[in-house]
Amino acid sequence: MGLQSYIEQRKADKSLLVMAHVVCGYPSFEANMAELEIMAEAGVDLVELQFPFSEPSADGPLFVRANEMSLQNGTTVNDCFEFMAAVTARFPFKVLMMGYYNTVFKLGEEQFLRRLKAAGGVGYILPDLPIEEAGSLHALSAELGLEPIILMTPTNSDERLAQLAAAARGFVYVVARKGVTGSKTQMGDDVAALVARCRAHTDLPLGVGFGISDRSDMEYLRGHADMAIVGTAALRAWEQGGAEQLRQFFSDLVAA
Amino acid sequence: MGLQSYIEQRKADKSLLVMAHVVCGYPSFEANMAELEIMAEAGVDLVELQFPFSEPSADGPLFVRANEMSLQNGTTVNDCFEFMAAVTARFPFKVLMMGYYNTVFKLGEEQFLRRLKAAGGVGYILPDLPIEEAGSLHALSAELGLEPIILMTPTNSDERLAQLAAAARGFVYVVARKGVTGSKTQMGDDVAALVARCRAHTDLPLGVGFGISDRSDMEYLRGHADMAIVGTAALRAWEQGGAEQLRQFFSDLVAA
Amino acid sequence: GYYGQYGGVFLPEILQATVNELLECFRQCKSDPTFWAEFVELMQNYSGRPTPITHMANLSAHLGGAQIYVKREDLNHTGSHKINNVIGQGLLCKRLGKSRVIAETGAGQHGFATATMAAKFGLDCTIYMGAVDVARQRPNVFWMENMGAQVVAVQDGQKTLKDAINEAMRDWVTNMADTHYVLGTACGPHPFPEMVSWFQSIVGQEARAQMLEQTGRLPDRIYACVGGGSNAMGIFQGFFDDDVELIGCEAGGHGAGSSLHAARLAYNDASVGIAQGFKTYFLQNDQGNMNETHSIAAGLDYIGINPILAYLWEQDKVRFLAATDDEVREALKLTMRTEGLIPALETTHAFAKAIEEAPSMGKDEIILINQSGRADKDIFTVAEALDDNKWKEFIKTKAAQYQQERQ
Amino acid sequence: GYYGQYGGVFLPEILQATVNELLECFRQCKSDPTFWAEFVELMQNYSGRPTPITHMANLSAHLGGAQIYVKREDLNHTGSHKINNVIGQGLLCKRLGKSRVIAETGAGQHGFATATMAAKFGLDCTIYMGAVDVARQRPNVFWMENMGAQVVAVQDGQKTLKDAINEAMRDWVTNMADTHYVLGTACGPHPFPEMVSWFQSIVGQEARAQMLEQTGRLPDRIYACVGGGSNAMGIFQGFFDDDVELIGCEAGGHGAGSSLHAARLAYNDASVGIAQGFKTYFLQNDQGNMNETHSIAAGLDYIGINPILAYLWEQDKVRFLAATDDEVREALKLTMRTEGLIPALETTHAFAKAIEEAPSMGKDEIILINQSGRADKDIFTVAEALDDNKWKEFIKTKAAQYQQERQ
Repeated sequence: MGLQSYIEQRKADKSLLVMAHVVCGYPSFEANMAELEIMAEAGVDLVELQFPFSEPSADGPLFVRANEMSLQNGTTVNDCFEFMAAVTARFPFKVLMMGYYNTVFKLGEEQFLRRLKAAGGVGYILPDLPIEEAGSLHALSAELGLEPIILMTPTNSDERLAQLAAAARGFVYVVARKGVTGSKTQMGDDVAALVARCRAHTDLPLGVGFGISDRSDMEYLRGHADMAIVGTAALRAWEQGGAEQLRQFFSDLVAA
Repeated sequence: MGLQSYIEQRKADKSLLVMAHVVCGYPSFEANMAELEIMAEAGVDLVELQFPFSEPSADGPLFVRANEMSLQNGTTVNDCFEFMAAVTARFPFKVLMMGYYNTVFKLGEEQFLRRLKAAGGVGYILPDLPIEEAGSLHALSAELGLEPIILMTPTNSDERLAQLAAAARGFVYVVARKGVTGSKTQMGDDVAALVARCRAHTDLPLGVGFGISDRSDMEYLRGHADMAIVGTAALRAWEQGGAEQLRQFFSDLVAA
Repeated sequence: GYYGQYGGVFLPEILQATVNELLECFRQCKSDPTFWAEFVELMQNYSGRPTPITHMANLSAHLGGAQIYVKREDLNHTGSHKINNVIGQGLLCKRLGKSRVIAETGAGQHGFATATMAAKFGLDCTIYMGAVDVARQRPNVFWMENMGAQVVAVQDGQKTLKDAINEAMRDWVTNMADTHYVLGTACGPHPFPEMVSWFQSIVGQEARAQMLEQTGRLPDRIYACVGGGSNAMGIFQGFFDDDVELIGCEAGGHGAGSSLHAARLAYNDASVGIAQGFKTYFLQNDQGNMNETHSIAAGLDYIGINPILAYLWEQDKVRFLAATDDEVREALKLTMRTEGLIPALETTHAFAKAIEEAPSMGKDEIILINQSGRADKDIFTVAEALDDNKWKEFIKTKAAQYQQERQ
Repeated sequence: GYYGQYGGVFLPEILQATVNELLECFRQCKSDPTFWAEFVELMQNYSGRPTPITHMANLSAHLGGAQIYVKREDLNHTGSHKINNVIGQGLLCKRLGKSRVIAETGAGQHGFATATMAAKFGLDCTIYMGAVDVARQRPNVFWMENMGAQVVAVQDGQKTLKDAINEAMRDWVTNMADTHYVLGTACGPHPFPEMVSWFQSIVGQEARAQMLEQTGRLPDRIYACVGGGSNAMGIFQGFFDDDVELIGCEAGGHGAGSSLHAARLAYNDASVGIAQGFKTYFLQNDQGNMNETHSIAAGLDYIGINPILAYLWEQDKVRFLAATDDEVREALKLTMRTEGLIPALETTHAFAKAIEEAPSMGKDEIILINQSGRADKDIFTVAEALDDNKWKEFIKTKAAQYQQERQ
């Protein structure tokens, strides 16, 4: 079953899905597994596993530090794939690889996709790979049944949104505002208008990310988007209060 | 009696006269007086009293420091003239003012000469006043019967020596070598040749200065020059061993 | 935006419109002769261009080989070739209608130049600089702040140049509406490598005409140091159609095999990758993560290289050498003593390789070195490189004096 | 050698032949057009002349009065106009057949320039510098030593500039046979005031032509700082026959009546005297001994003034003003922020007075300032003048680092 169908199926029971995020190897793979347990308990629908990279230029400070610490711990690409295999074997949610294109390029596109597939991943998010540069990777992905997640942003023209829509698979990652991950976004007419513009160009489910941090954000998105994408806020909860606070965070977030 | 006659008279009894040097107010006027006592005892024929100046650029390190300390002690031009009056009243040797032209200029040439004469001085040595700049001062001096002491040096051409000779009065100060006061001069053919060149241009007595420091220098000069000019070596003796060493210094120096 | 397989644009989608707008503006400027004329006039009146070419008669005689000439980018306002690019991008920023500039800086030369340009053009200015560099390059920070720039100390990663670039990118993806990113070297996403090279081409244009005028011929070899590659591209471009050997001089640090260097092409440690918005040779590990680099010259201490230079190297059109820290120290001392020039430590890499090769060349042959900058305002760097004890004593005395003032 | 009652030669007889030889050589050089041509060519190829004129559009708009232009002597090699004189005297030294040069220096700019010239001309070089200045100007000492000069710390007197001049004179009276004294400013015995002014006249020649070319007319007023007077004489000479008001800007230090200043003509504290080989206005007491002087800018902190300027002032042909230390601090900050220029503290005295007077002039009037030097290599001086705490913390950290290295 493809990602799009999976999302549509889950949407039958829930008004707003949740995609969560984990930086592989930070603070440790054991901790990652504990976090994912909590996410699974909370009914998270999709998880991005970020492969750490030395130059995470699209990330905000919390993730930058997480990437850095993970690499200092010695995390390798191989470790990340092995962890992904363990995760997909254990949990019901679907898993995406998230990271930077050099990780893919260095391994080789085909090798990367084969390993992703073997580890049970369903697709990937590469924020520094524009569609112009993604031709061969997307083609290979289609052959292997893996889905490139495309980002639509507030600065895109309609013409550009149409191009992005044509390349998008699974769902569209709607970037709620300018900037990097992790800062608070004021949910309001701007976000609604952006979602509406994206909707006009694609029938794929729309996930909204960047700055989703609490229940009120979720309530705002309900009805506008199909999925809320939660990253930094969850990591912050874990860093501040460990398993207990992360559990509380998700329980608050998904409470209907 | 003019300076030239005075020197010639003294030369009747001595093969080589001595001119000594004191920096007024260094280390104090009392000390100066004690030094002069010793010089008088030793039979010194002529004394330069240096009026301290802030920029003694023709002097070597020992005199530079002496000028500086004297000014720090608050020595004024007036103090120097008063001291000169006391000295000329007390001692048999003749006294010259030595210093830099700005002291003269600032007081006014005529005023300077009148005060010099009133203090019993017979002339002056101004090493930074070339004959080209000395016209009015020399003219006034002639009127007042004061004598400008002219320096002849190893770098002067014969033509220049002739010009210098024309301006010279009293005696000629022969600078034994290049440089500033205070370094040792190697007495030898160079000095003899220079004295001979000067002699060819003037009938005035010749005093040789710059680096005269011991009895062997005196012996060398005897027969070549009329007078030895002793400055730094005497001050060094005083600084090193006070009255006793200064007395010893002059006694060694003038021992026939 | 590709040169062979190198170059491209690898940026977050949010910047797509901004980069397109920049690209379009750059194309317009490039095809508008009044733009270049305005640029040249400003460089003349503000920065003292054309910079001269100086014959190193003493150094040449000392080495006994080729005649060495030096293109004097050190005489520019702010002390290096960086001003060429910065003034160019300032004019472009005006055309873009943006009121704020941001820039990354390593050694501080580019930040210094950008802060200067921002003051001159009346633009708001934020400079990103690794915290390690802020701590060791306080003099440049001092000047930048005094020219009204805000200097942000970046605490991520190695806390040096590449981290400053990442942080500048993060600012740009947030503030692109009113902000132009004045990238400092000929790296990063298209059109930066080409655009920075274009502004720097004024160096090569002048140099070619000056060599013909002064020596009646073209040089046999041209040496330029290569960090990102902007000064090398600047001078090389004047001679692409000529029979002139072009030599890029990288930072050899502690030497080949030491891992403490920043030589991407002269040594065998780099491989092709994608980072900081473009594809080129990077000093990276087998996981695609960037290595720590080292050079005596902060301005050469960079992981990547201009994609056009990578392509020219691949085609054997530019030869690459590396000068070690020790070779640089000796070359600097020799140049100061024989010619009264104080090349920046970056530049001195080019001097070091020219000094090495000149003796084996004929006396009728000609070498041209691009002196990309001067070191006289980087005294801490140079005094430390030369391990000058009197300098260290002076600093201790100053520190004691400042301590006492406070009490 | 007189200008009105000012000038002359007041030197020990031992130097008479040397000064005559110098005077003769200077006359020959002055009447030999190939000499000036060689000088100009060397200044072009080595030092980057002609230096440009930059319009201060922002500063002018900010002040709301006259249009301000700046002659950019700061862009010269070694960072100030000092190089003009030094290269000129280097050529003259070659003609004299001498193999060694000596010079005095206060702030270190002239010593730095002389050491540079000596390296370039292959001459032995000794620089005399007051011990106080050596201690506070270590950066310049570092560069001089690295260019092969011997720097002698003078322990006499105030241990500053005038004492360095005395000590240089003492060297000269000893070694005149093979040694030329490269006097740094347009002071001292004839022909130095005229000779230094002649070499510096290249500034005014260029500036006049450039103003006509850039603005179509001559400036209404020209401001130049005056220590000894060389940069002021340099630019003023281009405009003696024109209807242009010339303004010399002296070091006002703590202000009129404070005695902590170095204003010879703008305040009433100086009188005519003879020292350091010439007759001019000196800051001296009633005994004819020189006063201690003070300025935020070491290069203006001098007791005397160029005799030609004294004569021009007497004839009302040059107006004299003084800028206080505080005015200089504010002018420096304003200039850095509005124009991206970092004038030397000396130069900033001219900026301060131009900034003061520009608002009351018409928008169609033109001011020209001679920017005699740049401050970017004198960071200690500027950071201390601006009392920058981050700088002081940086120095303390550096000192601790150096201390640790030794252990």
